[in-house]
Amino acid sequence: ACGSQNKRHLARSQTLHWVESADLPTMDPSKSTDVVSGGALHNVDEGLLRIGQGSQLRPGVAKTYQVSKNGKTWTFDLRHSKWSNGRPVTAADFVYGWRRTVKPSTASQFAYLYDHVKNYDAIHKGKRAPTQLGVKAHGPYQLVVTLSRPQSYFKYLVAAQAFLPQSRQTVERYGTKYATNSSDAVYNGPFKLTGWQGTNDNWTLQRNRRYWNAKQTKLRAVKVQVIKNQGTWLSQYQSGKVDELMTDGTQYRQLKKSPEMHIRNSASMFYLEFNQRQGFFKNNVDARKAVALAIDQPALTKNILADGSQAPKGLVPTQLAKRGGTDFADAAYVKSGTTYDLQQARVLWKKALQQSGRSRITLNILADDTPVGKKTTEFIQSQLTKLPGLKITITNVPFNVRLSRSATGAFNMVVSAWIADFPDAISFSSLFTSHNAYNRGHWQNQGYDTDVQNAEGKDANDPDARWNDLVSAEKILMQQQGVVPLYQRSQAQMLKPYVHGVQYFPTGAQWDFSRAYISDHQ
Amino acid sequence: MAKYLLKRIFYLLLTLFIVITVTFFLMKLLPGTPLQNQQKLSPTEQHLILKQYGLTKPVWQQYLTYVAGVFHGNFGTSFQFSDQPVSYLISSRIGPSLLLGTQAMILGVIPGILVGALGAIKKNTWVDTSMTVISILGISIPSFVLAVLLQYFVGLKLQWFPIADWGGFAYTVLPTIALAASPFADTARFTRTEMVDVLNSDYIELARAKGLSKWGVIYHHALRNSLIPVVTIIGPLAVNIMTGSMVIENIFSIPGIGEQFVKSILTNDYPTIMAVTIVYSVMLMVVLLITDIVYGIIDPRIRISGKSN
Amino acid sequence: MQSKENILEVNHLKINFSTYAGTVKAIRDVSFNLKKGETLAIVGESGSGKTVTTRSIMGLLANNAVVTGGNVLFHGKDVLKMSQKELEALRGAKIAQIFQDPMTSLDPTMRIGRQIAEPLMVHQGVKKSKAMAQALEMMKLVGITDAENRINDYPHQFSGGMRQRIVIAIALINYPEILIADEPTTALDVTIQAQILDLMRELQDKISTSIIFITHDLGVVAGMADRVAVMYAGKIVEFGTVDEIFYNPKHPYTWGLLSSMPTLDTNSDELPSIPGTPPDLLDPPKGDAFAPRNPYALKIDTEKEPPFFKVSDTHYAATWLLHPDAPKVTPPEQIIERQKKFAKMQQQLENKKLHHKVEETEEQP
Amino acid sequence: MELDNAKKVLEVSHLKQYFNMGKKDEVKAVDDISFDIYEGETFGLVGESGSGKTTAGRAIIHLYTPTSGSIKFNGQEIVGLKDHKKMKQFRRDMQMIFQDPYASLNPRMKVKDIVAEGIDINHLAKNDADRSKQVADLLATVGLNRDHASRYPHEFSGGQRQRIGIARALAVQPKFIIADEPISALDVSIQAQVVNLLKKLQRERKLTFLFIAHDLSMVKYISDRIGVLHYGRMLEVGTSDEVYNHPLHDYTRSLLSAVPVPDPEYERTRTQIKYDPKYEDGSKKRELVEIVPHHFVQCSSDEIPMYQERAKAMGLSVRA
Amino acid sequence: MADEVKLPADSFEPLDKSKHLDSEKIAAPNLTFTQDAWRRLKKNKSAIIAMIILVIFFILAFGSAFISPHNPNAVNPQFANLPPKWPGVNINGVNGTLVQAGSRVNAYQAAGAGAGVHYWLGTDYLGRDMLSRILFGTRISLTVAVVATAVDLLIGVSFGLFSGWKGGWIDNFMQRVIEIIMSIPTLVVVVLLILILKPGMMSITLAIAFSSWTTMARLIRAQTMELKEQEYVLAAQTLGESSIKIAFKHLLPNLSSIIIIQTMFTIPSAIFFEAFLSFVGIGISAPQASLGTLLNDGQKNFQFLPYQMWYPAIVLSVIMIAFNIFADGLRDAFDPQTKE
Ligand SMILES: Nc1ncnc2c1ncn2[C@@H]1O[C@H](COP(=O)(O)OP(=O)(O)OP(=O)(O)O)[C@@H](O)[C@H]1O
Ligand SMILES: Nc1ncnc2c1ncn2[C@@H]1O[C@H](COP(=O)(O)OP(=O)(O)OP(=O)(O)O)[C@@H](O)[C@H]1O
Ligand SMILES: [Mg+2]
Ligand SMILES: [Mg+2]
Repeated sequence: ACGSQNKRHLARSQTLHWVESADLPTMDPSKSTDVVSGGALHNVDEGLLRIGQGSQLRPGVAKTYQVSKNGKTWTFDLRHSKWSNGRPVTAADFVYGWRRTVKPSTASQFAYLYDHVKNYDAIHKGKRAPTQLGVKAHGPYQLVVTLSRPQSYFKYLVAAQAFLPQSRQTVERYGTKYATNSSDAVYNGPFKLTGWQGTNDNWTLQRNRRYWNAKQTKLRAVKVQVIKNQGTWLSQYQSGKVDELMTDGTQYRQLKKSPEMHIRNSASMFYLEFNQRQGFFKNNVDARKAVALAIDQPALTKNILADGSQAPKGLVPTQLAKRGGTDFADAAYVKSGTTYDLQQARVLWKKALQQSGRSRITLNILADDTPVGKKTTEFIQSQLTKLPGLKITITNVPFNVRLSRSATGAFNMVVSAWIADFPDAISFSSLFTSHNAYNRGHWQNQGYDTDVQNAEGKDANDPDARWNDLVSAEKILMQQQGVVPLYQRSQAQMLKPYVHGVQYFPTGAQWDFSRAYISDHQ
Repeated sequence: MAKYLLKRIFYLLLTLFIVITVTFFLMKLLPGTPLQNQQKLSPTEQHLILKQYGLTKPVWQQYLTYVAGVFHGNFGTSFQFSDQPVSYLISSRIGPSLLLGTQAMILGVIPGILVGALGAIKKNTWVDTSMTVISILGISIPSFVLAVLLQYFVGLKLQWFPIADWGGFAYTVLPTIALAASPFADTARFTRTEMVDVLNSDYIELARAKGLSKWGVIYHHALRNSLIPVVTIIGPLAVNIMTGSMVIENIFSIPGIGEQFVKSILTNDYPTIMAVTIVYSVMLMVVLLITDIVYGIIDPRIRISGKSN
Repeated sequence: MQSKENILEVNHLKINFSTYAGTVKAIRDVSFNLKKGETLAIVGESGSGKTVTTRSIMGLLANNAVVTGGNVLFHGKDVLKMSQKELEALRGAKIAQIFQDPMTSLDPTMRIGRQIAEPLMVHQGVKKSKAMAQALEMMKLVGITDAENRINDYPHQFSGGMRQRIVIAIALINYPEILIADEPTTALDVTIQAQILDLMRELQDKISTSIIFITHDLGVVAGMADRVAVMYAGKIVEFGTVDEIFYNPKHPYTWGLLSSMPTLDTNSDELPSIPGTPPDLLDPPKGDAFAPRNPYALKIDTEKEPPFFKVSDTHYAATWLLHPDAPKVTPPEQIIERQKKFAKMQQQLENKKLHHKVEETEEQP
Repeated sequence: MELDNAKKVLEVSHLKQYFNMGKKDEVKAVDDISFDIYEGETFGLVGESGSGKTTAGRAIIHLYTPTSGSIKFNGQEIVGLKDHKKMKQFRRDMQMIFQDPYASLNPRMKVKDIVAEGIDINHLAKNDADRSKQVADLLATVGLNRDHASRYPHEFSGGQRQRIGIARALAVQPKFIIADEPISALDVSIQAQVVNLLKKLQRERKLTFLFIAHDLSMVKYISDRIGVLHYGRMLEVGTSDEVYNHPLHDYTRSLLSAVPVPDPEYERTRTQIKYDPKYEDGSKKRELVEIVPHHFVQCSSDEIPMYQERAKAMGLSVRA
Repeated sequence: MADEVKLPADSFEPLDKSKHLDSEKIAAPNLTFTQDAWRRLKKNKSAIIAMIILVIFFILAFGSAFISPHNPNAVNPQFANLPPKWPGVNINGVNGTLVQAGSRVNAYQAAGAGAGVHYWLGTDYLGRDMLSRILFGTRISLTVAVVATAVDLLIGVSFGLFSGWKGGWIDNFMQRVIEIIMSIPTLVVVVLLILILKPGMMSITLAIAFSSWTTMARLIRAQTMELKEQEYVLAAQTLGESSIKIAFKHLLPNLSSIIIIQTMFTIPSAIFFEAFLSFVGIGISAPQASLGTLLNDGQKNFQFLPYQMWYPAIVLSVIMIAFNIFADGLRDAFDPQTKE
């Protein structure tokens, strides 16, 4: 129903009641790391470009842009637009915002997205001043970005929160209070934030009349409310207090036939990493393969999670990248990487045990302590227990504990997840190069490293070669079973039939309300 | 009395100091930092972030800073809400919790007393039995189960009160009921026991011998005497309510401090955990102190000597 | 004697308590009467039914009590059949009570002035200020020094003796016709006991109330009572005037009681004692309940309960020893002494009678 | 008894027992008392409630550590006694009988174990059979039979329980027994049983008694000598006949005049003597002074003549 | 008044002394204190019913280790979230049907379960048998509670006993310690402990024990203070009994009723606390289940799969009620003051 062309009568009240399941921690674009603030920022601010339905890019503050031949110089022409306080949005705001983000003292946790921008590494390491960042304002309405290496997907990055413009005047005026509540900030997007005192659990996205395209915004307000209990959310949805519901597995089963149900495929992948720094899985491809074959991904997604999530084809999710009508996941599909074959798994496992010279082993799976995390581990535990001589224990911990344990290698197997920062396979492929910090298992493969290196370097400006590099890398990863993809996350969303035009996109910040409206339903 | 009060406040501060010290060092034992994405941060940046949170100094220095801060109402910065002082987080969220707690206390204690007293007066009749059953049910059903039932039947099916969220008084009704169940049951049971004892005492006998009517005896003599000890369980009840409120706030989407505590536990947000711990301890200690003082005021036997035990 | 009316008559009272263990036959046929202005003492050991008897007079029996027979007539009206309302009007107004333990019988949370004034306010609808004034009077009357300042104190601020005075003040504030004193001095020291007893005698003279005085201290009885009823195992076994009981006891139990108490002059090597323990009222023995402990027991004692035998107009005892067919027994030495004294007293009395023709009414012992 | 030649078993001098020392609620429960007890006698201690009788008894048997003073038992100083062996012997030689027959027996122990407690502690039984025999003998001594040994205390009446308590004390063959109001909680009809038993035991076993009571007639009956305690001080000490028939101290007189006697005629004429505690007001230093031979009164030096006058008035021969 | 009836001739013979003077004889049967309490307890019908229920639960929960209908941890993805089905009974609620999107469907058919497949209390989100899980969860909950209570007993009793017996400044100090511990909200203590000890049975058990021992210690101390003034304790002292022996011979047996009663109250609150921790997300970790985790899982889907909350809730509540009633009964039974 969303994005439907057929315009219905508008309802008198254009207020959308939205729900978040976590608090809004900050509105500072340099500091936002979570989906809630990402979503809010995406709607109240606007970068050079906007990302929309189907990961399509739309013009944002930039009317147009040009990329130099070598792919290293990007020139953006900005439109005349205003901040919500009436001041103009200029190229200087971008320069200021970007420098602020990369400045080590800001300690932005997403500054790494700037890694292709000139001088980022030096600034990041504190060796150069942030003013040396490869971004310049040519007059108030032209922005020139210099990259150190070509980056075909840079266009997607500039739509992310970390690249939003920031008004120096505002930032300096509010100091440490900047963006810690809705009034100590300034907005240039379709909405502006109101009613957020910094810690409360509801806030409103109010239509921003000063937005350059305010005519297009139909909603007067999006009232966002935090509901942390799934049952409560369902009741609130049923009683019409809120207009959307992200179902969990059980709710999805019950409601999947409803016309209000929408599946939101996100570009995220959950996968099992093996600790290959030392110990059992190091150089033991049979062991890794056995584990992969023993896990029945379709059963996991269909019967256990049952929330619309899909069985994976490989590490890179489907519908993230396409070339010539072929989905990357299909192009790089390796059957053995994700199928279920217990027979074969047992055979391989015995071999693996032999190789390591033992007859039985106890291994631990580390995962998040979320409901889905627990379900997943419980399921995998029950599946792997069928391998001879294997005992599985599980540890569910809070998110950041999981992260720090993963980083230090304190695990046997860990359920990790990655959501694409931008719609390109590289967002995933780069993860498992030998020295990537996210390669927690320290899986290493020469061929893989070379392929990814080529894609980022020598073939960066050659789309076909780059595509092939990445497909090849993915195949190596699956053949070697560097990781075991578990499921591709989807969310099943119930949306009231009178809500239209809410745009969803599978990467980064997920929702855009700028085109949404409420139809008459009384 | 003043001396007693001073002594109590001294103990309160001492306790608080111990609580702060113990929680502080316990927290230091735990993994977890404000870093959300440390893999992609350079060591400089990591250091900077840690520095912002004051985590780069030696532990004893951190401790001194923390203690000094606490006595100035500064609990550091939340890991979850960037740049948000924990003191603000707590002050902005304590309101709903206190309101709910107070309402639940009133709704639990007053009917609890009435029901308990009635049970004692009608001892060993069907009234007593049904009172006992109700109060035992009250302590036997977890508050979250009760909350879910209330939400479903009263909120969704009957639509008498809002299911969740925080607004006017109507929004507080269901959470208050869910929260009040266990203090209600506790008070009822406690009052009943006390009242039964009192009703068996010699002075009640004398009151009856004076010719007071049954209700006269209860009103003038039994009630007051059996209620005085009830004051002493207010402290434990307050604890019950604090505990319950975490769950209730989560289920009813109430922006309270208990819910925040749970969140901070699950996310290892140590500054918040510590601050809420301290706030809870202070609240409990103050409640205990007040009940002791009130007890002293309303019980003439204690009033004179000015000591509570 | 006949000229004085009975304000209270207890006739063949029988009270059981139903308990888990069975039926406790606490009162097994008790009869006595109370005349205006006199003091009747009820003595007997613990559990003999003294308290239950008085509670039945107040209509304050426990829930598990069952009156299986008899009546309690107050001015001819049966207290046991009264409605709650009537009983409430009676209690604290016509019949008042003093309890044994002064430490626990005052409401710890109510000022004593108010506690004393309460019966006034309840029964006579007196306004509070007036009632308090009267309470103050009463406090002075019972000998509380500095009453003006102490009227607003709480019970715990008083000593045991003072509290007992307060309890007495409460009982007397409505000038009751009957004052029931259930062991009012057992918890007190002898010196304070003496003061309280003096006070009671004094007050009785002033307001001429009748007193039922319960105790197990025969010394106290000797000083307080006009008439005495001796209870054993839920029955009255002997009653008579104080002189008759003390100087001419007929029941072996009374003998035992009297002779087992040393006086300041007792010098014998061994005290005569009553052997054994009191019977279990759950299952009272057949016949005379005292028989198992009675050195003078007869065969019939184990078969049949003894009826009352008349000793004099005012003196009755329930023992088979008084049956004409019974063998003559020698009572303990001390009793013989007492009886000698009694004979002497009788003698003196006779002599007096002969000398002055005293009117009968003055003869009240 | 010829007191001058009798052996002193217990010598208490300047015994003080304070509670909550240094606090607001300090109690001088026993405040400088001195007296001796001779072998084979019964020393009665009387006084009103709270006068410190129990405290004195417990201090003597070393349940409390005295604040100051000296307690000599058979010439052995007990206060501050560290010698384990001597202490053990002391614990055997001196025993106590308690006031409350309901509180003095452990409700969870069988009678035989209660009685045998002392036997076990001091290893007085050779074997189980010997232990059972000793218990049976002790029970027989106090008039109970061996069937009672396997019962629990709650099945007994007050008098029986008190006798079990006596049996327990006797088990270690003590020489000296402190009886703290052993009969005041008993029914009148039972009291005589216990008193007779105590007297019998004293005769048979040559025991010395410290008999504490507030029932003056009973104390008089059972004691050879009597001490009158008031506000933690000893006011008068003398043979019981002396103290009862010729009380010298006003307090003693008042106390005696208050005792009710089961004799109506006597009661009708009895008048109570009011007591004015001016002789204890603490303004002067008072000590026990022997006014009449073996009859002491607490007084200051300037009060001595007055008491001597009193004694003379009663026809007593005053000690020079 | 005199009797008119003719009496037998030998009526007035004096009674043989030896025959009637044996009044020291005790007629009542030999009852120990415990027997007496048990006798009183037996009279209290509801307490006995509660006790029987508890025994049944204990047997079921601990016996289920051997005779459980299914393996409580066996995952069966195909049969996830099946409602209860009783063979041969066709009543909504127990016939394997569910209301889905407004219409009643046969969930077993939909899941492709054969005719022989029936789960008495349905299955959970992983297709695990609810009945087995509830039995298993009850076992864990009871174990946590009982062990926690035992630990709490050990600390609480020894602390209270020592403090009360020693008195003086030692007692004063120990009381201050308790006061300080009591003014820290137990929940906070528990949470901190669990965070540090890592969630798991051990730490939950310890944490719960740690949170409740103060109550026990205070009760025991108060009672010890009272007992040590009891004359039988003084008697033991005058006989020269050592403190340790006095504690074991005289104090503990007389504290036993308080200890038992307090235990009976501590166990349910420990069960409750564990449930609460599970709700908050720091309870027993999978695949182990406790009543708390089952309830927490159940409450999320109460609307659609009410049975997943109802059954654990009923079991929990019944256990709680039974413990409470039983404890009340015990208290009355152990209290000799209780009016018969
Ligand atoms: N409510 C009751 N339920 C059961 N038995 C009772 C009740 N009240 C009294 N009794 C029994 O009735 C008998 C008489 O008791 P009562 O209190 O009259 O004795 P008493 O002579 O006053 O003794 P005391 O000198 O101890 O006060 C006792 O055996 C007692 O146990
Ligand atoms: N352990 C204690 N702590 C504080 N005060 C005490 C203690 N024991 C006794 N006292 C106080 O000491 C005083 C003397 O008490 P004690 O028990 O010796 O009196 P008593 O003569 O035995 O009285 P009674 O006749 O009531 O038994 C009383 O005022 C009492 O309150
Ligand atoms: Mg009585
Ligand atoms: Mg004493």
